[in-house]
Amino acid sequence: MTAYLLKRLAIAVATLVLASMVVFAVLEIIPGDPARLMLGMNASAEQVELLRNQMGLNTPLALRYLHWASGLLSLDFGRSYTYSVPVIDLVRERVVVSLPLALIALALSTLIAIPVGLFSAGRRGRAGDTIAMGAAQLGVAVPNFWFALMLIYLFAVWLRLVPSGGFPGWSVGVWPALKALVLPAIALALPQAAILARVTRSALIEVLNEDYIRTARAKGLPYRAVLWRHALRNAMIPVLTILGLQFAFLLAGTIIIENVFYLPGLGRLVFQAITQRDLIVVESVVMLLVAAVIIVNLLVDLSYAIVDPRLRSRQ
Amino acid sequence: MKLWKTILAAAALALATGASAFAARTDLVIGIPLEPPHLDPTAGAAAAIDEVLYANVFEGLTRIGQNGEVLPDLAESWTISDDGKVYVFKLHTGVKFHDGTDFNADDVKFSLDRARADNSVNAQKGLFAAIDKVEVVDSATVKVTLKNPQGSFLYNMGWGDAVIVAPETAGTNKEKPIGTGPFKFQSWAKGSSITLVKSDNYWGTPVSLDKAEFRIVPDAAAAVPALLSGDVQAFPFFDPDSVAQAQGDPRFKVVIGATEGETILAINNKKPPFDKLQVRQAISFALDRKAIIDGASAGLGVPIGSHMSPANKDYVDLTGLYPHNVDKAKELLKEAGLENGFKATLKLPPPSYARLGGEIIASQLRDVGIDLEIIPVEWAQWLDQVFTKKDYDLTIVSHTEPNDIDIYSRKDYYFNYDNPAFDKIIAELNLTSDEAKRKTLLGEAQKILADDAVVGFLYELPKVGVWDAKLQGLWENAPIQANDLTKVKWTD
Amino acid sequence: MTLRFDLPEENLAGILAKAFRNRSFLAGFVITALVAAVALLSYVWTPDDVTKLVIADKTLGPSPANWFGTDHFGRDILSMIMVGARNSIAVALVAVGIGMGIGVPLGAFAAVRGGLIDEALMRLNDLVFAFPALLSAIMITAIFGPGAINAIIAIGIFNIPVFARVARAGALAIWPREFILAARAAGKGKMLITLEHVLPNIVTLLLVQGTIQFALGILAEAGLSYVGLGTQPPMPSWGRMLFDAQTRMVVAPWMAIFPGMAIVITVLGLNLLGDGIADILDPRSRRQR
Amino acid sequence: MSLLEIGNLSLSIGGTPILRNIELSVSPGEVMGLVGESGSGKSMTALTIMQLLPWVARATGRVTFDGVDILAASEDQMCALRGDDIGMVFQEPMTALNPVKTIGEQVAEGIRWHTRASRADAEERARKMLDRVGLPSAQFPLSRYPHELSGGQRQRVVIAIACALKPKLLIADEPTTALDVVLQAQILDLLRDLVAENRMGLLLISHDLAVVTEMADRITILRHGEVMEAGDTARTLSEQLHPYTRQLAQASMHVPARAKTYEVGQGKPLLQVAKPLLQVERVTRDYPGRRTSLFKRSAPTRAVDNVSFSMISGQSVALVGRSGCGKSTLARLVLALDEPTSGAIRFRGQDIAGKSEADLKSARRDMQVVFQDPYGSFDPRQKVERLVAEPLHVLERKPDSAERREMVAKALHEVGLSPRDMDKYPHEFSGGQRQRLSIARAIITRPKLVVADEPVSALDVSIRAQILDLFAGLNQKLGIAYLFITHDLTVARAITDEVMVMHDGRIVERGKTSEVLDHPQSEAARALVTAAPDLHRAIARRLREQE
Repeated sequence: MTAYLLKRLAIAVATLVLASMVVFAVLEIIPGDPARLMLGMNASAEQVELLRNQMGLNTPLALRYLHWASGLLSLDFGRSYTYSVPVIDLVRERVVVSLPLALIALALSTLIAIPVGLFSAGRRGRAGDTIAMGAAQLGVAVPNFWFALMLIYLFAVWLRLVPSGGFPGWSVGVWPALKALVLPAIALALPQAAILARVTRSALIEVLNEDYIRTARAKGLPYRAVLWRHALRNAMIPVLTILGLQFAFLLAGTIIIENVFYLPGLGRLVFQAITQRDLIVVESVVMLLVAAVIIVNLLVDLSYAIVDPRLRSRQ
Repeated sequence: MKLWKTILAAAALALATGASAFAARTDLVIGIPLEPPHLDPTAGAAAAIDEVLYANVFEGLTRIGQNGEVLPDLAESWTISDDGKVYVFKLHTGVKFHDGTDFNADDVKFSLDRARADNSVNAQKGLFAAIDKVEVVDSATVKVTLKNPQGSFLYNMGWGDAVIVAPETAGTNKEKPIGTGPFKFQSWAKGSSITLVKSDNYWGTPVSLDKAEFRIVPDAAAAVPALLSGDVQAFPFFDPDSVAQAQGDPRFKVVIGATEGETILAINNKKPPFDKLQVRQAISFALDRKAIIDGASAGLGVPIGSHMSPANKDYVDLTGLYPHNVDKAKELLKEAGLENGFKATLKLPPPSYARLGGEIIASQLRDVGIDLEIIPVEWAQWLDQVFTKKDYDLTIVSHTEPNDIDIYSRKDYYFNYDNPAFDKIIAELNLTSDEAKRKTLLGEAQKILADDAVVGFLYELPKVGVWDAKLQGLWENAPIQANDLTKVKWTD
Repeated sequence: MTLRFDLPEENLAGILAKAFRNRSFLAGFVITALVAAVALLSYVWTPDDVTKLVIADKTLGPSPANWFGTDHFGRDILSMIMVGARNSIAVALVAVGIGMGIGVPLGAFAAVRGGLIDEALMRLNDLVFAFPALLSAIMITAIFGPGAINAIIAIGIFNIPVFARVARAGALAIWPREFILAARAAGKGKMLITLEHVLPNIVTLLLVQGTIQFALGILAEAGLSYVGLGTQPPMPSWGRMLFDAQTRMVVAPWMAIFPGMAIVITVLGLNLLGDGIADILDPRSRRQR
Repeated sequence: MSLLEIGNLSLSIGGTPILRNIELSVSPGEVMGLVGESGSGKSMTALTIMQLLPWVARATGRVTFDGVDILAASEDQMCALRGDDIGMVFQEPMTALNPVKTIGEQVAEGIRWHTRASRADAEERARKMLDRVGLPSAQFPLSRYPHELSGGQRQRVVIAIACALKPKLLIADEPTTALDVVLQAQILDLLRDLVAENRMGLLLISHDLAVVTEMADRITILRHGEVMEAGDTARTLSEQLHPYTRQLAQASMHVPARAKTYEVGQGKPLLQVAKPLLQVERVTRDYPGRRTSLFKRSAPTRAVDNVSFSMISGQSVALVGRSGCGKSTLARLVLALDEPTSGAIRFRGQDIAGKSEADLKSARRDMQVVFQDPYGSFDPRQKVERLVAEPLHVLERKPDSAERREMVAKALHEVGLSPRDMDKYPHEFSGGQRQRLSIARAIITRPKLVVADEPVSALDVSIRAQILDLFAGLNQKLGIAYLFITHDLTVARAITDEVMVMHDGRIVERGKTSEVLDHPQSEAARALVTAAPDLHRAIARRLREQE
């Protein structure tokens, strides 16, 4: 168990280090000079050069990487070129939108998907299954931004139940803030729920064909009890894998969804920072998202070990 | 059980807030496209700062009205010495900053001295360049001595960069602005909105609104549903392309005003084949301005024939010089030896006038045999590639600075245009103060640019405001980038 | 997610006969073929010229002349969708090609070599997987400039580890089989065995993954074009059409509805096709019949 | 009064008839053997009794258990019966247990479900039951997970689950097929004891006539979903009235005729034979241990330990041993599919250990292989012609396509298949035919040695007899030497000249087949011989008991 976890941890750390190098390297070759951008159309070459020096853009690449990477470790991400505030402050402001959004979406998709998957697996090949899986097929096929657009016009413009976009901040109260996240969370969650429901169903069907399910049935357990006590836990591994992948997908999905709903989240921050060539912000946020993905995958690996004793006892 | 109670209570609250909309409203949500980097108008050039704070939170000695006129503000009145060098401002008394401290002549001296100091971070230090010294006569009187007379001094003092701040709070205005205006700053949800509330101790006419929220709505795609759903009640700067969504809807008022934005198809004059006059003229003939305005600006916007706003008193109508004429354009290309057409690139910055206009122009130029590859660029790349490195063939951009015809005489400007005759006129213009003479010179300058077809002159960018039909008092024109809410109220 | 599969015990004719009894496959095949046919048709005929802008005809509703209405430049939306289909298909197809072309040899190689090389390749895979694909695609296209080519590369890069994983898992399932031992006993080298026995046996598996990635590619291209980083005008693209539509939902909802439906139907068709293939190959579903 | 009465039972699944007019009964304390070859419907009969058939199955007729009409019983009634009054043991112990639950939970679960006992009480009973099936608490606490147990131990857990509530009827569906003979004997003993202790009825399902004969009081022989013959075990098998019964019994005891045998003189050590075909000298194969931390590995596992032997041309040698004794590893080493950690392997005097494929070409030409699984040993994507021709790859001169077809046709003919089969795919053949294909592939290069790894253990008895005849015939005709790897002593007896007994990686005994099997010297060999079911012996014993 410890060996397994240590190995996963080592891999995670190595991936993180490699990822930071890739991010840094890719972003340093971006065309477009951040100093020129900050100073605007009328600045002279000398002024630009001066700012480049101030921003440390003229020091060697390797040094800058080391400086940046060591900063990351102490949560010092540097200062944003465009906002001229510490990046960590920006991140702190934005993460309170993105993280709840991703979590709500994840919870929503899980809450929809698992029961649907259970329902369908139990009625394999019958009408209920066909309808549920048909709906799931449709859900997988719908682009989330288009779906978001439809949601906005239906629920915000026409029915006026929820705001069409924007985020009032948690300070105005939990309810208005949640209200602002309802549509984005649905737009993010439904396509994911469709995928998850399909995976849950096929994982369950696979497990239900296993010999030990027959053993459990031969014990006299009714079908329901077998499903809940024996099948579900064994089916968790593929489901957990997909959940882990979906977290990455949700984080990325928020980029477009946050733009559609103009939510001030990390996705929007990074999108704007890319267009404004605010390298420090892009590097930091991308690293943060990558780190989140890696950590979630580590957690998934860990949960495998919790679900599956075979991994636990592996020496 | 408890949970249900909470949910019910929350739902009831939501209904209550919804219901209150039927009473006379005193709150307003205004959409602005960009978030200000900070909230100190004396320390940044970003228009978004003034859009939120000017006249609402901060006030200057003078202010600029919605038609561009200079009005008294914190200065109740003023006298100007005969030589035009000494201005004595009589200040309002009983004025308090939002933090409760009194406003007096010392604050004026502090603000002006701070703005013109060597280490000043003021984005428009030029406004204060003429000031020689600022003296406090008494607590309600300030004397400003200029180095030399300056006709625009009172106008300059009306800029957002010249607002009066208190010495105690000047350092923290970026995060928590403290001014003398009718609204005081309440909160800033970063990336989302800035909220102002009515200031109780305002010295002047009290405003009708209790609360004003400036919500950052970054693009038209978000602005349209925000407007239609009633989330945001006013967009003083609405994307013209989307205006059809609100036009004809009785709930909304659409106000078309003028800007100083000449929208042009900029041409790299040194890059072959654009160095040939015939080619540039052919492009001008190929352009169908009406289609461009209809397609990219919802039919709003006045065609132009040179680099001057039709609203300008010195404007000369040259739009007849290059009517839409495909045959003529083809003929000119043939003359230039390009009867088989050629390929070029068209770099487009993000605004919809450029992106939509670019598609239309590409289609129109294709009709005369010029095959354009459209390359969308972000502003950063545009500044880098087009503006700085002049690595482009064609681009579309709106030059929004007023009276900026002189850019064509700048050496090394991105048009790569070099005409000594034109430079001479501009040089002469700079030395001329006689109105009539200036008008003649400006007319000549416009004529030369049109004749040379330096760029493809398209149209004057409209200022489109859309707001709730029950809302009154918002500015219809935009002499400066500001959202003056002092006269805004809801009617029923 | 690795697909569980078994080797089909039939030849091609048997598989085909089975395929056309499978509802998923049949529906998917018909839809996909239809989309492909429409895309091909657009090369020789469209109801209207999509390169010609007639501003005067802008945002006309659906009518006998323009079945799906016109867009903000007066172009026929049906024609735009037809031409857009070939763009979507081309982008997704090439991106899948990149993913397969690089990923499958890598995965097969990792399975053959095992040990450190396998470990290194799989860790490299992990690295790519750690980057949210869409975010990275946005970064790549934003850095190197928007456009179909960069979109293809950005989508393609993230297909590589997917195919590498599937190919490796498939190959690892094939290698312990006795017929591989038999081939080795017959003196065949690992390269030859990979080519003769391993790849032909995971082809169907790759095909299933291919349809999935194809569908995802179409969605990704639409997403990138929607944020303005994918296919550039004047080439029509479904995502781009949705981008143009979103500010005109009130006056021209058809601009959003029809391209959106086109995406949904195409992706649905591909997914059904993939499901159908997987069904046919799944020994359990066969046992049921 | 019978415990279980099946009358006129017919079953169809999705319209395909599976069972026809089955008649069967089991009385308390009685062992009923249900015998048949694959596809005869044995397992379906068991699942019908348990009502665990897929929902598309339709059963008609009469199944009465302890007065309950099973076919008409509701799912709730069945749940009450299953695990409480009827227990069931399955064939595959490796997959029959839920991998994520402890053995304690899995045994106690049924107890708690049926008796509503408290967790502690149920665990107490589970503990006792596990003790009873031979898993004492010291070594096998309730908190063990299935993957921590061996196959035999897991089968004991499955039996504990099935017998935890002392059911009236136990159904055991091929309970020992996946185990080696020694474990098989232990599990059969356990079942026999449990039946006797609790006066349970046992329905024992098996393809192995010898196993059933040793265990069952009465026997029912099934073929293609129909009962061929039923009756007292000893009488049925000794009289062999029904032709199918006779066929089965004879196939089970079949010994192919072999005129020539290749024996080394009595007492002459095998190693010292002149001009041996194959020489294995002091060969050891270690597998690296599992990594325990980043830097440490556990001690390596020694699969083959200092093994030496040799074979001469035309000789047929059996390598027997329990599962996991290292015999398959040794086979792979001989085939140069794996490299020894130390030691030397010489084939026709040429060293083949650790050589490159190119250097091995000539050796490969003379050395071929036949695998156990007739289904897994062919690439389903290729036609017979290519598959059978695959070893031609190592020929010095590659035959052209006409020559190739000629050679394949000849090989097919030699194994009793038609040259027309060349253009078929492997799935178009039955299991026995595929094993013929396998042999055709092995002999196409006219090898001197064929290594056969359990070549008949996946086949039904009648097919097995035919394949053994084929092997024997080819040995006589072509003079091919065989290294037969098997756990089945009847196979060894039937076809080999000499036997090597392998245990824990070592060869512990070798000698003439009949001598080793009749008078085993080593403990390992003795265990194998005593545990191996033998139809002759079993019938004899039954008859004795009845007298």
